[in-house]
Amino acid sequence: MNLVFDVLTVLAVCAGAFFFLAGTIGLLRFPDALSRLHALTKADNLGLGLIVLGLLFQAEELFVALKLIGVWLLGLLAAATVTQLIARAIQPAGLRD
Amino acid sequence: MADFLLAAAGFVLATVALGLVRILRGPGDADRIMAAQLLGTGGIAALVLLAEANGVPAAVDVALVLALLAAFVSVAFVESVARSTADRT
Amino acid sequence: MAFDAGLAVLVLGVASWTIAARDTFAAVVGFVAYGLLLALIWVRLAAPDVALTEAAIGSGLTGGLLLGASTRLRRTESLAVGEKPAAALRAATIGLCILVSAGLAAIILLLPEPAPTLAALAAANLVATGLGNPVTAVLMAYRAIDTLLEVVVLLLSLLGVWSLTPDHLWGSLPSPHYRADSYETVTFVTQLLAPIGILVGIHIFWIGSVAPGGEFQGATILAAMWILTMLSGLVDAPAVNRRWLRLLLIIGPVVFAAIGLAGFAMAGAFLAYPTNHAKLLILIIEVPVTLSVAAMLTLLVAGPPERSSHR
Amino acid sequence: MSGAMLYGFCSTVLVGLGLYGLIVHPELLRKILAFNLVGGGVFLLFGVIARRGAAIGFGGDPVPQALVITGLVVAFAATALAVALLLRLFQETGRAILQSDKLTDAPSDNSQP
Repeated sequence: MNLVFDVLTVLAVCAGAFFFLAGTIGLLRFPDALSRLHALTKADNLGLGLIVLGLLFQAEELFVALKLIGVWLLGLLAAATVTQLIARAIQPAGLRD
Repeated sequence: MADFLLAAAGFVLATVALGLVRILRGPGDADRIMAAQLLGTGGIAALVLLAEANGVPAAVDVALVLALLAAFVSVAFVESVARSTADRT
Repeated sequence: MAFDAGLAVLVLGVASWTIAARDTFAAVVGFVAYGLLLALIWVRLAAPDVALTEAAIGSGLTGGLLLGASTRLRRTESLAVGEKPAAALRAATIGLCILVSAGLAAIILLLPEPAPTLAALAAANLVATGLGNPVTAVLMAYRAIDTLLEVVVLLLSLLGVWSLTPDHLWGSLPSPHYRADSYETVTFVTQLLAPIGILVGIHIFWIGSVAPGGEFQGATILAAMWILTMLSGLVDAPAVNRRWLRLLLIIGPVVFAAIGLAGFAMAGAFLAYPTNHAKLLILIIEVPVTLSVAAMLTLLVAGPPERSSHR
Repeated sequence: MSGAMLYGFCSTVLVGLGLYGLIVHPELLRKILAFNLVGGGVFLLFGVIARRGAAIGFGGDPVPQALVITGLVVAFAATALAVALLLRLFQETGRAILQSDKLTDAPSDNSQP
């Protein structure tokens, strides 16, 4: 059983790391701010989410697992806020509201 | 397992560090905030990985605090950028 | 090891950027990143208590404070262009800094072997305090006087900030990043985040007796949540002459000092705790201190009073 | 070389870098920022000394760790006071930089006017 969990951890963490890589490349290479924003959200939501998922298989206590999920939810909240606010800020002034 | 998790933490950190080039290049404040946000998320991911790899469960608490304050700093960021653009116009 | 080397290089790179950046705002962004990386290093150095403090105060609260200041001063930046010191002076400064770094490096190389440590002593007396976290034991029992003075330093610096108020505005409201119209997104996030944050703050404070955490870390999180509600315009900053605010500010240091003085009667010395009751007394000190410190940190970020009426 | 020693040398370079910024930058906010950078370096030095004192199951000597926690809080208090002073100076004079006495080159020194 442990081996199965370990394999699942490795898979999920690798997938998470991949999304961080993808997000960073997008942030560096995409031409305009809005599409860079799009790339960023992939790293934030999926990258962190998959890594947390992978670590959940290793968690020994329920409380630790809950805290890990809490970390991800807070990360999501921060990311969603920033994305929303940045998207508004970079909109041309005439289009706002 | 610990070695793998440590390597993963290093990989994530190295990747988001690359993203820091955006802070250097800008061009706008929006890009700088994005790069900082990416580093924040990457730092949180590295912390939870370190917690498991080093066997320091308290590092999950650090990640929790960091995630909380990341949200706080992001709001402060955006508010201050909005303020300075409002000042200029 | 490779991880440590990479982290060290990264932190040096971010620090250089903070110094070299042309734009102050960008430098502050770099500083927040610097704090985050330092928190990671503290975990690697097996000091999760410090990592928590660094993440909360060193990166989060200081970052928020400096961000606010950098936006206010943005217009003055262009004036600084002609004020760069001459090349000769800069070269001399570089020499001086290398000398200082080399001196410190020499000290590190010459550190005594084996390293002196108080860990054994701290552990031996841990049972008497009833605590499980040695760092909290140092802060609240062995070196409690330092912690009492630290709270007093916070209070004094708040008095210093308040004393910068122009005469006619005394007793009015501080203005943290004041905005008349807030985005509804910010309001929403605050309403969602503040209750969670307060819960996490209390959690971090409470586990401080047995695990990494404690009053200063908990208080910082509470302060950050209070500032967030002010930023979003949900709650206005309190006027500095409110009686409840003054009470909130001094209750921590007063209770701390009172229990310290009672130590003469109970155990024969200032800030000595009688055996068997140490943990209870420490808790009685910590609760008001946490509340006071949270208020002090919030008001330190808010700054001196600046506007006479509510928005 | 152990990981702790590596961070030790890292901290010495951080102190040097921060000191350079503290002296060279004319803008006062940048000086405050650089001062905090030096602080981070000094605290890290303490952390390395604490790590070397690891014993009897503790990852580090708790006494220097507690000192650093105290130091971080006090550093924040000092930063907040400095920022408040700076903003007041800005309100009063409209300046937030240290100007040299003479407007010609070769600024005499960097001490407070």
